[in-house]
Amino acid sequence: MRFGPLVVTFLTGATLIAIFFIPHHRAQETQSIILEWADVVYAFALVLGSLTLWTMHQKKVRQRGEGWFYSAVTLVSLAGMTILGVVQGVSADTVVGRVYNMVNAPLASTMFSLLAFFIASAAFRAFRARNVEATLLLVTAIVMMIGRVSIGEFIWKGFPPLTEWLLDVPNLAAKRAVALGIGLGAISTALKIILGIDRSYLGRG
Amino acid sequence: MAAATKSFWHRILGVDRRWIFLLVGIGTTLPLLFPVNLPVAPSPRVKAAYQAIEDVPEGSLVLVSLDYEPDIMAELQPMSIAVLRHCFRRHLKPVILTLYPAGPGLIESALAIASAAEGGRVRDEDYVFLGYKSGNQAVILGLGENIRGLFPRDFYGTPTDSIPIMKRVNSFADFPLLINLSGSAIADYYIRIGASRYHRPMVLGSTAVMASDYYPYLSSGQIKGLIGGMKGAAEYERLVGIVGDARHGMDAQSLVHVIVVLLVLLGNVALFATGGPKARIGGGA
Amino acid sequence: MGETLDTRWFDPARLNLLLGLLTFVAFLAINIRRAHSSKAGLFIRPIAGLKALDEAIGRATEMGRPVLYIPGIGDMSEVGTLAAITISSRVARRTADLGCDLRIPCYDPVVAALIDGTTREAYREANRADAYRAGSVYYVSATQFAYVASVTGTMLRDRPAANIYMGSFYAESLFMAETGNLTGAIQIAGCDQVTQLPFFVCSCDYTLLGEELYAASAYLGREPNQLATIAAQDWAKALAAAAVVLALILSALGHPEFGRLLRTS
Amino acid sequence: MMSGFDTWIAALLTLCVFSFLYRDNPFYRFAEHLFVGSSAGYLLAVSYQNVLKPNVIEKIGHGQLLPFIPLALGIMILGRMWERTSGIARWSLAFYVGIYSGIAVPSYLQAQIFAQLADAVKPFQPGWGAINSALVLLGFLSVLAYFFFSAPHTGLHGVGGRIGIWFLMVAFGASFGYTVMARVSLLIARMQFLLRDWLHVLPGA
Repeated sequence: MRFGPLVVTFLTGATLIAIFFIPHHRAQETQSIILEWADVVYAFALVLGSLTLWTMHQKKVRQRGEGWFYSAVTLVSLAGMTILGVVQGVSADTVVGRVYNMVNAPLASTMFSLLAFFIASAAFRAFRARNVEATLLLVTAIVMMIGRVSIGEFIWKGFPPLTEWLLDVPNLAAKRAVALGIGLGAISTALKIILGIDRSYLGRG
Repeated sequence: MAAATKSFWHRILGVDRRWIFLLVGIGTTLPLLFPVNLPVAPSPRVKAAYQAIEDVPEGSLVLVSLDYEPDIMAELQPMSIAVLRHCFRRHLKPVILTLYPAGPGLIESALAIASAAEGGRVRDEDYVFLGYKSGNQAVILGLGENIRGLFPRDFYGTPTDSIPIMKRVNSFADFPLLINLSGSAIADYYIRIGASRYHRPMVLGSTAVMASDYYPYLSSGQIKGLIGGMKGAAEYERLVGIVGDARHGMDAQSLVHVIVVLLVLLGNVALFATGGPKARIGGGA
Repeated sequence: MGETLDTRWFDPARLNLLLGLLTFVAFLAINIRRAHSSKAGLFIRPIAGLKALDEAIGRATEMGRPVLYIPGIGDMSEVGTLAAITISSRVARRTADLGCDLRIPCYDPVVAALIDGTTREAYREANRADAYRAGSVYYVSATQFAYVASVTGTMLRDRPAANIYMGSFYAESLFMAETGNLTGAIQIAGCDQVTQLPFFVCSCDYTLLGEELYAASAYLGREPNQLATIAAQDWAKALAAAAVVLALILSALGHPEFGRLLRTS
Repeated sequence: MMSGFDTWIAALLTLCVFSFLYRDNPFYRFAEHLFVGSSAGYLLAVSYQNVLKPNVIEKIGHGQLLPFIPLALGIMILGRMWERTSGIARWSLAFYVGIYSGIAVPSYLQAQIFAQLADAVKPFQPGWGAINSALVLLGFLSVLAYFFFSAPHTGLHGVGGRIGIWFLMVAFGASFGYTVMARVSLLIARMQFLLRDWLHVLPGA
């Protein structure tokens, strides 16, 4: 039953690898078309996902379960944004564009800015010189924090070059090795899927 | 040691994180209300980015992809304004696009500020704004093939074939410089495709966090210069000779860093005062 | 480029990449044979975080609280996401066996559809199809911080006993991991974004570093073919290290040509 | 720029999110549910306007037949809505997974592996630079050793792995310290918004 989809994965995967090595314009055009199709599949997946989101919250509202009011907020905003966006468009001068700038944008940037608080509490809790590794981590982080801001230069002229050195030498070395390993891991993971060695994504544990 | 002092250090170790939050909040707000304007020194990477734009012959078209949304505009918007002002000042003609649906609003506002600050620039003559296109990697692949096919019309609906300066460009290969300011994997795609596959000189602006990820590409020459975060933007503002939002925020930046460092030191003093280092790394309280 | 259409069927500048790919495929084939021919199987050193995965699910079962599995905010173009999907099916199999509640909020709708399938299948294989609750795997929103808001809300209100983060994570990593730390859950992370690893290391009990995420997806299956891919990666790493050292020696002796073979277009 | 009303909404939502720092509360929960619905709806509308409309609806309207293929694949994915039809979605998912696995193989090979190696084999710099180059090489090899799974961490390999961990810790510390700056920047921008755009206690735009 799963043989068919496995063949599909193999064929599309192998085709896209082959296209990488074929500069012929036909090959490149084929790639553009396939990628456009992928976009369409993604759009439908969004529809599917939003429908499940809808059903989940609708159930809560209907059963008047704990926090049903909040689910109603999700339902109204989901339906409102979708319908207005499909009918009127989404550019900045539409209702959807305005709501985006008034609601989504500030919510996103405020959520993001909370990280400034979390990073301070995480540093306080985790940066304790318990062993060699933890000490290396904490000392580098402190040098980096001080050396990267204007006040670091006031304290010691050597701070900015030291942070550059940390980034250019030990950091570069570690990241290069990690990047190489990740590259190999990624290639083998992708090949496992294309070659059908790993089929768990199709539902086989 | 007296029992009272010991319990003090224990209390420090187990302090409610909300006290830390409060300190950070105060450390950010006070310097904004009472600025002291600490100076900013440009780093070599930002200087390299500046130089890469300086090296482009006057009148050239440069491809500028501004790929971010409001959530990280704090870091990238001041950078976009500074880079656009620099381009305008050097009479380069940016061809601008974005791969994020919420990007165009930010870009229009950056363009308006940059153009006004540099004495006014004319759309379709001094710059082109192609707008947003979905598809991330697919779009970047398309930029190597046929730009006017990919963007039949610009953001304002003008057919790109009818814009005179667009006749000079249709692929990565036609641009002497590629500028990408982004806070996501988009930068990797541009490096993999624009810089590596099409061998275009590229300047990258990224969030401060992502910046150190791109150091290897800098030393391998795949990118020419790198502007990282609000600090990078402040340094760039300094090179171009302007004072924008980035330079305004630098005092608060310094103070919060000092607070975090003092907290870490305090935590370690408390650790030693209460019985010294043991247990494992990570995990935690 | 530009106006002239390319009509070549092979790009000679990419010959080195093709050879590299073929070498890797050869390593894979050899190791698959090795894995099947040797009785003891291939040696792969244990990865600390993976043992902890079982323990965490066990503890959640004892406490009668759910396990929260977070497959990252990468889309399918990031291979870390593929690893996250594979690992999710192992985790689901384990929770199905133990009868523990599992929740998987997803950022990407395609990933949600895939994980929904793998999870159902895992429960079916464990003969616990009835225990699978529709809605255990759900799409939230492909917007970074809307997803985070929802996940952290779940952490604070449903109090999962174990939070498992696997996949590609960006800035949200610390937000979620710190909130999870606050609720006192056991936290295990695996991430292929180097910049986010320090935050997981600071806030989680165990962290799979970089490629350990990929190794985990192969390791958990314990199938010879999967383990062979880890061995093939190790061979490639050894070859890469040897090539770098050799090239540096040759260039010190005045022959930089070897290193140039690695340049690509 | 935002109008007075929009600024007020944005500011109130900003405060809702900040309230999370104290503890979970109805205001945060409201913002969270609003954000989920509004962003999911926005994405749906955007993908309709930018993908489905131009790539499927308009093309089919012009009499093209090719877009029926992605349309079919997309509709098949909706099969996941019901248990009985869920198997049919496998075909579209297999296609989608195949595409991105296929793209991943050559791209990771090129940018993560070959580019990193090409850089790693650059000749040592003269003078003091040589020490840095040697350190980068040492770090690179030792971190690779740490990630070598086919042998236990004993003997020379064990020593290499241990040095590798030290390099990793320094790199992590550098990343952490470097990140503090970014997070604080975002918080500064949020505060600039509240103090300047909303409360007008800061000078400027």
